[in-house]
Amino acid sequence: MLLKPTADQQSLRETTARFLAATVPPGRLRELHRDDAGFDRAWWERGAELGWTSLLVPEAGGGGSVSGRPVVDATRLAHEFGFHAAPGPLLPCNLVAAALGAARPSHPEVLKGLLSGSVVGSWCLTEARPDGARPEGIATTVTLEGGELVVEGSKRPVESAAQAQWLLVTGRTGSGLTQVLVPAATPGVRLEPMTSVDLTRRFWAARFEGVRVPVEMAVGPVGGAAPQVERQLRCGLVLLAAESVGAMQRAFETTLQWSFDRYTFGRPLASYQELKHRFADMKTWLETGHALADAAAAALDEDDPGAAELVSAAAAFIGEYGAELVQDCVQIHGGIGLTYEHDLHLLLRRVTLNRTVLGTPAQHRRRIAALLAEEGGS
Amino acid sequence: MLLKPTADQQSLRETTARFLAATVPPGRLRELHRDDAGFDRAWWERGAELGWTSLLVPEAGGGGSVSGRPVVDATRLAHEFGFHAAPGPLLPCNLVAAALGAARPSHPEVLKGLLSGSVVGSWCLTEARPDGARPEGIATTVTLEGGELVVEGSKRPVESAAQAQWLLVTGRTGSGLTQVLVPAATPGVRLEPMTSVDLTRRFWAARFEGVRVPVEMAVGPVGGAAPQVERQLRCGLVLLAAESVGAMQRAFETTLQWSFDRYTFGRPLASYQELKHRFADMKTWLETGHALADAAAAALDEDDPGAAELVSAAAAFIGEYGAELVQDCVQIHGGIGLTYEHDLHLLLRRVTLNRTVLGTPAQHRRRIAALLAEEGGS
Amino acid sequence: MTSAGPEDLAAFTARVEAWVEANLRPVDPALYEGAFRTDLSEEEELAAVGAERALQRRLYDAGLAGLCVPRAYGGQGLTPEHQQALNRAIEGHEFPVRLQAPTFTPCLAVLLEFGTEEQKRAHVPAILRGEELWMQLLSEPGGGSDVAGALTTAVRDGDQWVLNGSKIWTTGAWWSDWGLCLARTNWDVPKHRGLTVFMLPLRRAGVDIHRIEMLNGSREFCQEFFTDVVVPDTDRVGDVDEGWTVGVRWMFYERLLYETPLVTFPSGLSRTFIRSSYAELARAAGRGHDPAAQELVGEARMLDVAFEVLQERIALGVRTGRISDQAAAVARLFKGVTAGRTRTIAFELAGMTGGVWTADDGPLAERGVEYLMRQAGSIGGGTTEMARNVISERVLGMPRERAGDRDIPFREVPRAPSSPPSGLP
Amino acid sequence: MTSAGPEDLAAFTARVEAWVEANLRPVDPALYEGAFRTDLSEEEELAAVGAERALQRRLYDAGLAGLCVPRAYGGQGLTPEHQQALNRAIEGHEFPVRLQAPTFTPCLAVLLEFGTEEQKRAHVPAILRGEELWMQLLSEPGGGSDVAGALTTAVRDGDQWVLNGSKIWTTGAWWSDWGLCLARTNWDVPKHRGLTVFMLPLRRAGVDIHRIEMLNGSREFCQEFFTDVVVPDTDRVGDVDEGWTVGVRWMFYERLLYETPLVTFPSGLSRTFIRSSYAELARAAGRGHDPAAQELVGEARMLDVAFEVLQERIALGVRTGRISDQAAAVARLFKGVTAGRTRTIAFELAGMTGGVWTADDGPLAERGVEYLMRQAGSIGGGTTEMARNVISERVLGMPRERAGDRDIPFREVPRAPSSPPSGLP
Repeated sequence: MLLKPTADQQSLRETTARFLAATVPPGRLRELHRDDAGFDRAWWERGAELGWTSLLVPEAGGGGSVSGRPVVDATRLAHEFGFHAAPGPLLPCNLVAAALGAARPSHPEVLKGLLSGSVVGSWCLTEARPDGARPEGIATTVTLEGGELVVEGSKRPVESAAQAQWLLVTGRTGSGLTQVLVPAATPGVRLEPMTSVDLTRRFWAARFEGVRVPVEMAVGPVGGAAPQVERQLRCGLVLLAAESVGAMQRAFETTLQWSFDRYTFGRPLASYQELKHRFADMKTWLETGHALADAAAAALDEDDPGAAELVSAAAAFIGEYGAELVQDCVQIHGGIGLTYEHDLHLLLRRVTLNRTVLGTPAQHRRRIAALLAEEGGS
Repeated sequence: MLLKPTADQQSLRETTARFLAATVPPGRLRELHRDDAGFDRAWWERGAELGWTSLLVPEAGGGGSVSGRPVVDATRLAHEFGFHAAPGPLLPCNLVAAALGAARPSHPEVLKGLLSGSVVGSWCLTEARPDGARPEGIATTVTLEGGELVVEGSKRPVESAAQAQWLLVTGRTGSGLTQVLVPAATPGVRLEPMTSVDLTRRFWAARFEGVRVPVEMAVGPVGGAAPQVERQLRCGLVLLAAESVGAMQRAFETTLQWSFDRYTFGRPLASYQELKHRFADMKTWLETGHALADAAAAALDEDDPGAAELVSAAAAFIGEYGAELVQDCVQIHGGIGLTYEHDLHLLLRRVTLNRTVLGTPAQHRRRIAALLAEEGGS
Repeated sequence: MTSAGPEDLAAFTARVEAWVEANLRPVDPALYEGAFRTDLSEEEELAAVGAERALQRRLYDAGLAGLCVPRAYGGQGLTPEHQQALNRAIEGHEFPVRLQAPTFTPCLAVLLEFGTEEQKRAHVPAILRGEELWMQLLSEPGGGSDVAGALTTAVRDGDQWVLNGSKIWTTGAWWSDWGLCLARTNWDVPKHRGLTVFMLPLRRAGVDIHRIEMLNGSREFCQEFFTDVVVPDTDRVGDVDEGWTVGVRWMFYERLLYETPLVTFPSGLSRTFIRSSYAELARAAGRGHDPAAQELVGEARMLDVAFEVLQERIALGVRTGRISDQAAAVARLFKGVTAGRTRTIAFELAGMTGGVWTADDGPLAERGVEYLMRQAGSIGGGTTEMARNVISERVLGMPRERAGDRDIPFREVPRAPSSPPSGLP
Repeated sequence: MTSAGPEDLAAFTARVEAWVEANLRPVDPALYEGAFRTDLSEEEELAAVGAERALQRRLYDAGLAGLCVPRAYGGQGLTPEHQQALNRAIEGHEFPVRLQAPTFTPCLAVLLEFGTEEQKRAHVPAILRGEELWMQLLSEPGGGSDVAGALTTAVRDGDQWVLNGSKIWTTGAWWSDWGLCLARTNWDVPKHRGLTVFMLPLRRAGVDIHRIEMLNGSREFCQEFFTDVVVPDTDRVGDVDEGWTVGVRWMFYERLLYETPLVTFPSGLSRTFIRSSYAELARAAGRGHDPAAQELVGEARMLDVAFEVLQERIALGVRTGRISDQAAAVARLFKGVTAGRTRTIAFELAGMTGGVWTADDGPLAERGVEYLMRQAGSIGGGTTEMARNVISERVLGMPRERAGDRDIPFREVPRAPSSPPSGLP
C-alpha cells in the first residue's frame, strides 16, 4: 500500500475495492471456479469503465494515468485484485494495452476494445524451459516472408488465451525480438487448456504452427522489440508483486483477527508469545513487501537505472515471503484453513500462482546475481 | 550419543571425558590459543594411552576396537572431544593410523608411533577448489619414476602439519589414486600456516614440489587407492559429525541451564513460550544429529551400501543444524555469549570449523544428489 | 511360559515370507503415498475399503492379525519382533493401509488397555477380522489442539447416556463402523475432571456424518453431528469423569502411530517411494545437472534419511526406557517441519510449472496443489506447535504455559466473545 | 517565521556540496563497514577519535553541525530536508562516523528533550564542536533486554547523589567524555517508578572502565564499574523517580538511529559498499557461474535492497504519522535477521575457506570469523526478540506478555536463585 497516494490514486483504489467486494465475494469466486473462462465478460466491461485497462496507455492512445505515474497507479488496482483474490485478465489486458499504447500507438481499434473491456488480449511470452520467463531464451520465431510475418513456436502459460481475441506473441527474429499481434482465430493457432492452482485464473498452452499475419500486425519494430519486451515484463512483475502484497495483507488481517477471536486453553491465540513473534515476523515481511512493490513501481515510472534490480528483488522477496506468510496463516488457522469452505486458500492460491507466472523467486535471485555480474563487468 | 553402548564403549567414553575435563578445561584452551601447536605433545601421549589412536587399527596392527565396531568406538571419543572442544590431532592421527592399519598393515614403526602418541601424522587430501574434499578432483600427482614416487601439488588445509613427522598424501596416478607416506622433513615439502576459526586446531597449507620418496612409502596399491581413500574420507566425516554433535550437546545443555537460571522481567527465560519452542526445535536437531552420526558410524562398520548417503546426510545435517543450534544458543545468551571470556564460542568455533574441513553442508547435499543420480542411472 | 510358547521367530519369519509371496499382490509403494488423498469416487473408495476388509480377514485366517494381541481376544500373543518380521515381509506388497490408523492405534490400543472384559471380547476379534473399522471422535470444531476442552456433552439418563455435540477431522468416518468418543459429562469441575469416554456405533440414529471438502478436493475427513444419540452405560470406556486418564493414553498411542506393534506397516515404505522422486523432478524440469537443483534434491533426501534414523532412534530409546515416551513429539515435530520443507522443495523444482501445468508434465504436474496443502503435515495428528509445547515442557522440563482454564469450573473458562469467523472479514 | 528564516534548501545544497568537495577527503565507503570492529591499536583508535573530533569541529565552523538543533544551543535551526541534503552531499566522503551514535542520538536527543536550560547550554554546543563524546549507560550485566530492571543505584545525599553499580555494552566508553546513566533511586516502588537519569563525566573518581574482549578480538565495548561516584543534583536529567519517562524516549531515539535528523550519515552508504561484495566472493571462490552460488548472491542482494526500501518506507511513514513510531522495530527486526542471513551467505560462499584460510584468500578470508559473530546484529541495540515483542504488542496490539515484576516493589521481584554462570557447567 502506498504511504502517500494522491487523491486520485486513493479514489481509484477505493472504487475498485468497493466494486470487487460487491461483485466477486468469495462465494462468487467458488462459482467461477466451475466456469470455463473464470470471469464474466460483462463484469469485465464494467470493471474496464473503472479504468482497469487504461492506466498504462498514454492519453494519445485513449488511456491515461491518474497521477502521472502510470505503473504506480496500476499497482493500486493490482493490490485490490490480490486483496479480493479477484478474477479477470488484469495482467494480460494491461500488458497488451501497454504494448499497443507504447508503439506509436498502433492498432487503435484493438486498443480501444481493450480499454472498453469489450476485447481481451493476452501476451504470449513465456516458454517451457527452466528459465522460461527470460526473453534471452525465447525459441519461438517470427520470420518476415514477403509481406507477412510467420510465427512458429510454443508458449505457455498464456492467461485467458481462449477468451482473448488477440494474442501478442513475442518471438525471435534473427538475434532480435519481435512482437506481433495475432488474431486468436488465425489458422495454425492451437490452444490446450492448462490447470492452475488459482480458482479463477485460467491458462492455456498455445502452439503457433506456421501462423501468418500481415507485417502490419507487428507491434513496434521487427527485430527491435527487446527494450519494450523487457519493459512489459517488468510491468507484469510489478503488477504480480502488488497483487500478491494485497493477498498477503488480507491473509494477515484475517489471521490477526482470528488470533484475537479464537480461544484455546482459556486464552486467545493472540496471547501466546510464540504466535505473537510469528505475527511480528509476518508484519515485517508484509511491510517489506509493500515497500518493495511500491519502490519497484516507482522505479519503473521514473526509468530508474536500478529498476531491473528492484523489480527482481520485489519478485524474489514477495514470491518467497508472501507464500510463507500465507502458509503460516494457514498453520495458525489449523485444519479449517485447509478446507475448501474457508476463504484463506483463495489468497494462498493467488500468491502461489503469482510466484510462478513470470519467473520463480529462485529465477529472480539468479537474475539479480546476473545484473550484479553485468555491473561488475564479469 | 549411542543409546545402547557396550560397557567397554561406555568406559572408553567416560575415561576420556574425565581426562579432558581435568586436563583441558576452558582456561587451558585459552592458553593453547596462544600456543603454536595448539596442543601439548606429552598430553597427547597420555591421551594415546587411553586408546585415542588405536580404535581404527586392526589388532594385527597393534590397535583394536573395544566392541568389534571400530568406527562407532571412535565416535565415542570424538563426541567427548566436541563436548570439551578439546585440542589435539584426533582426526589426522586416526585417519593415518587407519590407512596404515588397513594396508597389510604397512610401515609398522610409524603405526606404532601413532598408537603410542609419540608420532603425529596428518592426511593431505583436500585441495583449494570449489569441491576440494572430493577425491575425483584431486590435482596433486604421484608419479612412479624408477624406484621412486614423485609428489607434486598443493594441499590445504592440513591439520597439525607442522607437528606431524609423517604426511599421508593422496594424489593422482594416471586415472587412479595413490597414497604415499612422506616424511615431513623431505626436501620440497613447504608448509605455510593458515588461520582457523578454532582456538586450538591448527592447519597448514602444504606444497609438494618434486618431493621424492622410495616406492615402499606407498600405502596400499599405487594407482589403486580410491576405495581406501573413500573409506578414510567417510571415517573422517563421521568423526567430525560425532565431534560436532558433542559440541551441540554441550551448547544445548549449557543454554538450557542458563534459561532456568536467568530471570528477565521477573521470570526465568525458560518460561517464555517463544524460547521454549526454540529449545524444542534445538532438541529436535540435537536428537537428529545423534541419530545421524550414530547411524552413519554403524553403517561404516557394517559396510552398508547406504553408508555413503548416510555419511553425507550426517555431514550436511549436522554441519548446518549444528551451527544453527549453537548460533541460537549465542542469541539466547545475548551479548555475553559473544565475548571471549564466555565459553560458548569454544563450541561455536568447533562446529563452524568441522562443517568446512571435509566438505561443506552444501557440498554434501550435492553429493547426496549425485549418489541418487548414480542410482537412478542418469 | 505357557504351554504354547510364542512361535520361534525364525520359523515364523520363514512362514510369513512364504505366505506373503503366495498370497499378497506386489504393489508399487508410491501408490500408498496418496492413499487418503486420491480422487476416488465414493463407490471406488467403498470398494477399496471392502477389499481391505477382506485382506484383513485373510491375514486373520492365516494367523497374521493382531500378532501382539492376546490370544483370548483373537490375537496371536506374539512379540513386537514378530510384528517387525511381518512388517519386513510385506515390504513391496499390498496391505490394508486404511485399517491401521486409527483402528489399530489408537482405538484398539485404548480398548485393550481400558475396555471391560465384555467390551474386549465383543470388539477386538471383530476388529482383527476386518469387520469393525474404528474412528477416534476427539477433535471438535473450534477446539484446535485443546482436545480436553471438548464441548460435546453426554448427560446420564438411567443406565444410558444422551450425547449432543460435534466432532471433526475423522478420517473416513463415512465408511467406518465404530467411534471412540471423548465427551463432557460434568461442566462444574475443571476441564480435565469432567470428561468420559464412550464407544459409539457410527450408524446409530442421531449421528450425521458430513464429508469435509479440502482445498485440494480431497474428502477424506468428516465432521459428525450428534443429536440426542443414546449410548448404553455398558459402552462407556473407563470411569465416569475419568475420561482424561483414558485420553492421555489415547493420545500417547496416537503419537506412537507406526511405532506400536499393533500396527502392520511395511518396513522402509517411506524410504522406498521417496528415494528417487526428487531426482526425477529435477530431471523432468531439465535441471538434472543444475547445482542449485542438486542442492535441493540433496536437501530433501537428507531430511528423509534424517527422519528415518531419528524415528528409529526414538523408537529404540522409548522401547528401552532411555528416552521419555514424550519424546515421540520430537519425531512428530521433525516430521511436520520436514514434510513442509520437502513439499516446498518439490514445488521449487517444478519451477514455473508449479503454478500452472498440463497432464503431460508428468512428475511436475500437481506439485502446486501439494504445495497448497503443505501445512497439512504440521497440523494433522497434533500440530507442530503442540509438539513444541510437549518437548519443552514434558521432555525438557521447562515451565508450563499459563492456562486460562486451570482449576476453574469448565463452564467458567474464558471463551471467544462470539463464534469465530470462518471466512474473510 | 523569525527574521532569519531557514536558509533556502537549494542554496544550502549548493553551498554544502561546494564545501564538501573543497574540505572532505573522498573515502572508500567499505572502510566504514568495520569502523568499530577493526584491530586498531589503542593509540591508533585514539588518534582516529581525535581526527573525528577535529572533523566535527570543521563541520561546526562551517555551520554544518547540528542542522536541526536550535540556534540557541549552537545549532543551525534548519529542517530535516537540510540534513538530508548534507547526507547526500557527503556521500563517498569522510565523516565523523564514531560521533553519530550514541552521541547525537540518543544522547543529544534526550538532552534536547529533557535537559534543563543550563544543561543544554553547557553541553549541546560542546557536543556540536566535537568536544564532548557521550555514551549511554543503560544496559547492565545480567540485565539483558530488561533495561528498566536496572540495579545500579543512586542514593541521595543532600544536593548530590552517590552512585554504585555497573553498566555494560557501552561502545568506546574509554575514549568518551560523558555518559547518560539510568539508575535506581527507589527500591520500594514497582520497577518503572523508581528510576532516575543522570549525566555523568566518565573520567570521574570511582568510575572504572574495562574494555571487553569479544570472541573476534574486537574491544569496542566496555563495562563500567561505579564505586561511590558522586553526582551533583544539577546533573540529574528529568525528575527524581521519573527516569522511565526519559528512558522511553531515550530508547525511541536509539531505535530511530540513522533516521533522526540529528545524525549525519551519508545517504546510500550501505548500498554502495554492499553492492558488489557478494558477487566478488562468488568469483573469488571460483563459483561465479555456479547457479547455486548465484542464488545466494541474488538472495543477499535482495535482502539488502529490501532493507533499504523498508527503512525508507518506515521512516516516511513515521515522519508523516501514517505508521506508529513503534514500527521502527520492524526495520530493526528485519535488519537483525537479514544481517545474520547475509553473513551466513558470505560464509557459505567462502566454502571450505570459511573455516580455515590464509591471508592470500582475499575476500574469502575472515568470513568464518564474521560468521562466529553472526548474532551480533540480532543482539546489539536491542535484541530481535524484544523487537518482536514490540511489534506484536505495540504495533499489532496483541496482549502484553505476563510480567513477574509488575505492580510489586522492585526489591520483591523474583530473581535468579544465584548469579547466573558465565561459562560451561
